[in-house]
Amino acid sequence: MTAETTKQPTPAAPAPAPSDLSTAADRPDVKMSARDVHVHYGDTHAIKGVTMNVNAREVTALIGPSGCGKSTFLRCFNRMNDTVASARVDGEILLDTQDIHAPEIDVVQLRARVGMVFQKPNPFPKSIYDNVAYGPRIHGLVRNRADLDEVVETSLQKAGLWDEVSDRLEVPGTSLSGGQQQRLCIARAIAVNPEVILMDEPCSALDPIATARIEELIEDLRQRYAIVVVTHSMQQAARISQRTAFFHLGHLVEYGETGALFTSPQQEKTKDYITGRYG
Amino acid sequence: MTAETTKQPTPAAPAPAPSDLSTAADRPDVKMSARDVHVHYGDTHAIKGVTMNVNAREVTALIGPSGCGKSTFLRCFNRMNDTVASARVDGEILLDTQDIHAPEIDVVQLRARVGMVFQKPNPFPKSIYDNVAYGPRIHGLVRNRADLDEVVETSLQKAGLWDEVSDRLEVPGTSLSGGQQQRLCIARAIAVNPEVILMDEPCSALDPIATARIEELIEDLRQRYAIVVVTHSMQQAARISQRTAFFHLGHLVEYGETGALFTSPQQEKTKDYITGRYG
Amino acid sequence: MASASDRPASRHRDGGRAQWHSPAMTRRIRRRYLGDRLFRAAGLAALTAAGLFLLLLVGNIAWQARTGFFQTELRLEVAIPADVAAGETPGSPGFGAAVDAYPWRSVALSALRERFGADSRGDLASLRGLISRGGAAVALRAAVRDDPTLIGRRATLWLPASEPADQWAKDRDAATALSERQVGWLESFAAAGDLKTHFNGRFFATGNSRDPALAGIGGAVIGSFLTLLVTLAVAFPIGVFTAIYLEEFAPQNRITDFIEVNINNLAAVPSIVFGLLGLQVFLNTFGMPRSAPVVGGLTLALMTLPTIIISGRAALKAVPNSIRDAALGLGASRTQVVLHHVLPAAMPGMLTGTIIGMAQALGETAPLLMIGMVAFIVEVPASFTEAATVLPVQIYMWAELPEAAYRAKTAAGISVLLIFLISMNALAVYLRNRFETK
Amino acid sequence: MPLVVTLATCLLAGGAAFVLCHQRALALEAERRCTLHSRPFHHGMLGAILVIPPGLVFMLVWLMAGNALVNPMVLDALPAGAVPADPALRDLFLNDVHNIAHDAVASSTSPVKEQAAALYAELMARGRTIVWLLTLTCALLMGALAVRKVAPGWRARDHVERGFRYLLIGCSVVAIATTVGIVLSLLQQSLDFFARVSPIEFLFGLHWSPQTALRADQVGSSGAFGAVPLFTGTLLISVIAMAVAVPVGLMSAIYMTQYASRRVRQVAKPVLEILAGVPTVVYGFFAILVVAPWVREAGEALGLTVSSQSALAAGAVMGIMIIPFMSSLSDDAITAVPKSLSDGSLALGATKAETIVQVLIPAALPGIVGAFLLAISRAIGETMIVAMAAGLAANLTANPLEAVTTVTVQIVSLLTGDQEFDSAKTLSAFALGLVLFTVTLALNVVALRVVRKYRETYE
Amino acid sequence: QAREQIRVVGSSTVSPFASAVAEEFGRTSRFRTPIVEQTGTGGGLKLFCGGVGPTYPDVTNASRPIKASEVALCESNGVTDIIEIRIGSDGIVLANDHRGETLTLSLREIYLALAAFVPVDGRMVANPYTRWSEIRSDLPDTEIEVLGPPPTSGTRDAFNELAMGGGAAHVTEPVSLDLGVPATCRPGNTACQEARAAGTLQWVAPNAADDDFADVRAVRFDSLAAVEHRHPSVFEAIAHYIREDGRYVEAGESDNLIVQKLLSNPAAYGIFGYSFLEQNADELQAARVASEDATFVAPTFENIESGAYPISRSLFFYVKKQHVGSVPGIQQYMLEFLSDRQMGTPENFFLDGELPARGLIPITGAARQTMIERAKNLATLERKS
Ligand SMILES: Nc1ncnc2c1ncn2[C@@H]1O[C@H](COP(=O)(O)OP(=O)(O)OP(=O)(O)O)[C@@H](O)[C@H]1O
Ligand SMILES: Nc1ncnc2c1ncn2[C@@H]1O[C@H](COP(=O)(O)OP(=O)(O)OP(=O)(O)O)[C@@H](O)[C@H]1O
Ligand SMILES: [Mg+2]
Ligand SMILES: [Mg+2]
Ligand SMILES: O=P([O-])([O-])[O-]
Repeated sequence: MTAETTKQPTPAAPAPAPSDLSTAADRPDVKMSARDVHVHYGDTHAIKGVTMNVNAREVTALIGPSGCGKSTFLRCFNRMNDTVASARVDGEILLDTQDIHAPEIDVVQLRARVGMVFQKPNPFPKSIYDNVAYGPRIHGLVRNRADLDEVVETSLQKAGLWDEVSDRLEVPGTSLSGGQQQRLCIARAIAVNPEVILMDEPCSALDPIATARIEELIEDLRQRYAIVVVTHSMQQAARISQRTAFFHLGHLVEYGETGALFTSPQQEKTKDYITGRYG
Repeated sequence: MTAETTKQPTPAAPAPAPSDLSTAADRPDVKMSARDVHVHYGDTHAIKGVTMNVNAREVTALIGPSGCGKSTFLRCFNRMNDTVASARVDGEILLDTQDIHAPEIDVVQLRARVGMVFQKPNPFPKSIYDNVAYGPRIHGLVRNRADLDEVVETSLQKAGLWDEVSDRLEVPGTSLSGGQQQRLCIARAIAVNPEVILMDEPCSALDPIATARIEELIEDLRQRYAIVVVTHSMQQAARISQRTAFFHLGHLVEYGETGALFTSPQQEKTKDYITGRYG
Repeated sequence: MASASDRPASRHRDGGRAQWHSPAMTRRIRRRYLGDRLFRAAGLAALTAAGLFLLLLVGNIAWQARTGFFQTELRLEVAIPADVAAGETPGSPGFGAAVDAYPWRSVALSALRERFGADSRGDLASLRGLISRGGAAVALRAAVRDDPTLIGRRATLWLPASEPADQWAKDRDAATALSERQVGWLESFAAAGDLKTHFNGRFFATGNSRDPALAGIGGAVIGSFLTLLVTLAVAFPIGVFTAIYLEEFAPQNRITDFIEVNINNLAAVPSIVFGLLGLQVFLNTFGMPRSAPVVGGLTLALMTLPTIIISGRAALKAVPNSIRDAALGLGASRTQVVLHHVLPAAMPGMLTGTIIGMAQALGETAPLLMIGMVAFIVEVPASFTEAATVLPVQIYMWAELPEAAYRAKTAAGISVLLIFLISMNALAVYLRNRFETK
Repeated sequence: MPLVVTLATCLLAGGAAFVLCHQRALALEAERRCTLHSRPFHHGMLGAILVIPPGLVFMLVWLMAGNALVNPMVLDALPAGAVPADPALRDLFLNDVHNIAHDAVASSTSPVKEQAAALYAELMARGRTIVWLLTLTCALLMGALAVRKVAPGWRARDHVERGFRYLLIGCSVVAIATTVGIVLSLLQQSLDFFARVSPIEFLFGLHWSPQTALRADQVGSSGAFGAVPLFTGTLLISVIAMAVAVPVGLMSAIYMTQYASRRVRQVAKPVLEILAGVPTVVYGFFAILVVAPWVREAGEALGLTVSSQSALAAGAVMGIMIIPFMSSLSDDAITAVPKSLSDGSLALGATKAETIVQVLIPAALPGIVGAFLLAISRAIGETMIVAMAAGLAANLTANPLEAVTTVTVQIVSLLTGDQEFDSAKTLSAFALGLVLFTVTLALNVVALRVVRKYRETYE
Repeated sequence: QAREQIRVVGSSTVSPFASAVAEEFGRTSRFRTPIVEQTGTGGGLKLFCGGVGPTYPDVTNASRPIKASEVALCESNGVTDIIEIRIGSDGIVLANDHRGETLTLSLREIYLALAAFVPVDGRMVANPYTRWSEIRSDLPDTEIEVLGPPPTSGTRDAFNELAMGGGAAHVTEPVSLDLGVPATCRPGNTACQEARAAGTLQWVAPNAADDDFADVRAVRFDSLAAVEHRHPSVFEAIAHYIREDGRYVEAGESDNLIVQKLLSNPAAYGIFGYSFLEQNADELQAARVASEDATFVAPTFENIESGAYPISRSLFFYVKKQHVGSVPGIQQYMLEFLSDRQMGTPENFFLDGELPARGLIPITGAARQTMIERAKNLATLERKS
């Protein structure tokens, strides 16, 4: 099945534009790249031969109707699909120039390098401080308490939360508001100093004001990290991303510059979706 | 609080256009009408003084951001809010010319006259036949098995499901696909021969193809019933409805002809929402 | 973390990446994985320990029980005296009574004495130690009742062996209670083919007895059955109805809150307290008969009720609200919604809970001790008000008897009880799996 | 007229009422071509509901009071002097009369008794006939009423549903009645007890020796009712049990939820369930036969003196009993932690063990604490294991190798055997029961609070 | 609820005999099998004397004769006609697992080992002995641990009277009774409680009525036997008061339970009836006991029958005559109990009788005839003075 799909891209998913097919090694600003990735959940073929790059210092948005495989594809980048017993991932995914499925790659380290933020804010039931310090502690990134304090402070600053919580680092992370919790989760991901940040509908559980704050934050973070965002809101994708990938039924239908994709989609499917013909 | 809101419409919810305030009794094609309806869930004020009509042989769409009260308002029309212990409904709702909260109205009979279809298809764990036959049976609408067979068949036909299931009426309703299940639920509602059909996001759990089928069906059904549809998709509202009501934070912000509302919204809020500024 | 001078935090802030492949980091990773494996091993060890406990428990009991289901018999030529039921015509009630009343034990002893020609008092005592005198009497009585022509003739009959002889036949080294002479006699029986150990069917048919050869669990099984019948008849409808009321009808207020807390607490009240309740209410206040299955059943019903209610509520909760909404939306009344849709959907779950509750009741001992179900009862009970005992109590009573034979009987009784319980639990698990997946 | 006939009559009448009302409703519907407020079925049900319960009440009353009604009539009818004057002897006389009347073995027969038995049988028969007539009359009246009531506007459904709801409420009351019964029966006897022995002495006394003299001229033991040794004994055994059950149960739960493959779970879950289903009397047998000798031998091999009924043996076996309870509750607590939390930790690069120890367990802690409390309350209330494997001597000791006794053991030993209902000795069992009930109640209330709060955080 | 079965309660010593008889009775007669519950002699008599009627037991077993106080209790509840049947005798043995050491004890030593208060240096003090060897140097050097029956038991009463009382009577050293403070007092024994509260060094038996002690305080007696002579109730309060410091363990009514517990602990000794020794002869051994003359006698069938073994007592059961003729089969049950096939033929009772095989030392000869006559004539107990 996998082989077949690789050889003959189905009509619904025409090959992406040639520029996007060039590998990560060729171009310096490519941070991660997926080549002919297939994901199966048991008998469900959730991702069907997707090939695309993620550029450094850019926000890449994944859009598409519900169940099209956005989250599944996102979770390939930090091998979170390993935690699902029934999931099987085929194809190659490169971080810089290294295949993340290579045996010498340790998944624990990979996940430290490719951070993740989830749809529902999920702070640990610990203090704000411990939430942020959790990653550096388990990875042994700091020598002493002072260093740790510093890491926690910078991470919270980068996540734009420092001013709001600096005086109550010891309260439980769960006592913050939804938007604050989500920023805490971002700070937590930043604290281990990742190279890529994956975000799966980071705003869908938040109110409009909190959403706006996170969107601003994403814009800030883009300066340092490669960011991949799944969103169900086309408006949001248009607002925050430089590149957008449109998925449909597990296929990557279209991938390109965000502006171009929304104004002049190449594919009929994309167009129908953008104009609200379905979904 | 109720009194206050009634007297002074808050700025966010300016009074709807005068034409819509005329009562059901005045105009022959008004099927149901709500007058100054407030709904409280305990301390939450979910619907704040809404007045609007539902016309016969028309599809009325309720749109608005999540949590604005669309479902709550819809459920006022068949008193489904009675089943929520904490809910309190004030104001007047007329079916034809009769207040549905009047003591002589039996809620059981009201719900037979005002049918409902839910977001998630919810067939009973019984055979397809029994699903459709349930309503006629409990209301004693048929004398004998032959009559019942007929009712089931016509209802399934009207719901556009007959051709697909006529040869397997005894299989459980839950074994159908999502779209078929939803049509089964519609058939079930039709079987008791209602005058009004309420639908709460009837397509949101369905795939695009099933959605299209249901949308067609709604267009068909409009010939006989007054239909109220809640939807989160503006595109859908535009496609299927004759009139659209836009809700925001429990207020009815704007109500009017669908075409007009989408092309030239009267309210700033409506415009922002339609253009994807929030929600 | 290559060198000490290199401050990781500053590196961190500078935007420099951690050196994931430094030796220190590699070591650290290796240590972390080791910790992971150790933790996992500890979990596996705990689970294995639990499994081993079960194996040990069941294995040990099965081992103990292996002899409990068997009984040794000796073949003897018995001279049936002519004066049995003199003057009665066979088949008349008088004949039966006379046969019943005849001192068969001495007849059996005479037969032994004849075979080995022992005469001294000590010898006779030793001889008598070979057969179960009560068992022999029962066997002789039955033989003569079946075939009255035996009277006055000699008959060759299999008679149950005594408890030490039985032990000897089952395990020749373990039996220490026999004298050398007795062992010699037994060996001669065995050599002559007059000794056999066979499956003891009686064990499942009779009640308690002072004679291990006659003691059975039949009475206790029937007692348990009668008791559980009462429990089921009371607890199931009340439990189901209560669950329905609380889950589907009760308004959310103080009173229902109180009932709910109450039921949760009742589920954790020690069973012996229910025994105290039964003693005080059913026996002392209502004056119901002591040791009766009806009292035991009622007491256990009160104890099982919370289990059924709680599982019933869980089953009702598991019925999706969308079904209720659908029915309500069609104009069904609340009662109709519950009876037509919710209850049928919840029934498997409720049955599961009920079976588990019944299994609990079947294994319960302590409350029944309080209401006098620990008496020496020979007859198999025939009604709900007759004195009876139940399986676990019978096991408890046997467990405290000193004779070795009763130890095997205890284990055999436990095996029977466990088979009942495991099948009940298996049924519950099956029901749950069957309907949970839907 | 046997009661069975009356019952059948009653049920038949109910059925008939159902059919009649049902038919009438159908006819009405057909004739007026209108829909009734209620379905014919409801009209029928209402008929049945009106007819059947009164008959059942008559029969119940007869069952409970019939004998009491007939016996005096029998006695009055007999010639003066034939019946013993003493009420107790009269009971015995009646016992025989009943035996004769029921054709059971009677100890002795006499003409008077025969006569009384005949009279008794006749009166009982007459009484049953009267009950039958009453049931029938009532059924006819109510049935007629029900049929007459059938009309388009008659809200039969409302009435039927109200009846159903009363039935449900009645059933719920049983649960409360049980608690009230427990509290009242324990309280009444305990107050009696505390009138003889001061609660202070009972709760704080260090000496337990309840076997008092039965007669004035007997020398029993001193009758000391200081229950502290029982409390400490109970506590000691419970602590040992928890020391076995908590680590094994918790780690099993963690392994099953986090590491085990589906297949392992499929085997392990039923195994634990079987362990949970083994009756405690079996554990008791296991304890006295296997574990206690082991503990003793092991201790002696180490040069320790170990009592044959050591707290260690009883506690360890009780611990085994509690393992499945602990593990299934911990399992619930752990699975209630949303997957997003462990995902969050794993996504940061934590290993599984780190995630479990640092995120999962802290998050599930309230649930685990609740499980712990419930398990302790179970250990405290457990009876059979300790009744068989623990001692009877009330030693005040913390040494697990010595024999201690527990509250439940004492209740059993005080209430089996001698049954006199007015001595402090017997009453003390109820006082102990009250303590047991109170303590487990408190533990449960706290545990359920904790667990519920915990569930709310993740719902 | 009509009762068709005989209900038997009472002594655990007699219970095995009674249940064996009941079983055989049910099997061979047209009557239903009686139900036998063990409640101890005292407990049984208490239930038995509760009243007349179907709710009260018909028969109670006893391992000692009924006491005057119990007769009075019965009478006050309307149980006026009681038939006493003596069925034989039984020795009370002090036994342990055969892996442990055998004891040879005099009654005096039994008293010293088990009493709550013993005379030491002329004063009554709380029992100081913790090891057998402290009582007599050639006794085993193990802790005293004795499992015995509670006061509801007839075995306990008989043991108190024969062994404890008999032993105390042989204590020859002079003692005065005014020393010692009891640890606890029976509820209601005010003198005891006051003395304890005041901390005064008085000897107040926790179980005795106050008046008994009014004239013995501060008096010096030559021996405990002298106390017995002059103040029998005071003597009983001293001699029958068994220690409560944990060395004597009240192990419940079930003698089988005691046997079980002995088997798992060779250092412990148990007190129970001879039949239990007989039934477990392969695993238990009994202490040899001397009354006073230092000839230690083993509890064997012959020694108990002949009375050579000092701690033997008679076994009885009591029948409520008022129930005879109302509850079916009582008289037949009595006769079955005394029949040849249960008790054995007079020539060779041991061989033919079922009960002797179970360890009963049966009543024989004329005495048995008397009992059978009693059962036939339903002759009731003469009022004891
Ligand atoms: N753990 C799983 N096991 C089996 N199938 C899964 C699993 N997770 C996802 N799927 C299936 O894989 C497909 C893609 O799911 P995915 O969650 O990636 O979609 P999505 O685009 O993120 O949708 P959404 O917008 O709803 O989050 C779906 O058909 C889904 O049912
Ligand atoms: N049963 C209830 N109890 C308490 N509050 C409720 C309940 N149902 C709804 N609400 C509240 O009432 C408000 C309106 O809810 P409603 O479900 O009507 O919104 P909606 O517009 O249908 O949203 P959505 O698009 O998410 O379905 C919300 O604030 C919601 O939290
Ligand atoms: Mg997703
Ligand atoms: Mg909604
Ligand atoms: O009174 P007992 O015979 O049981 O000691």
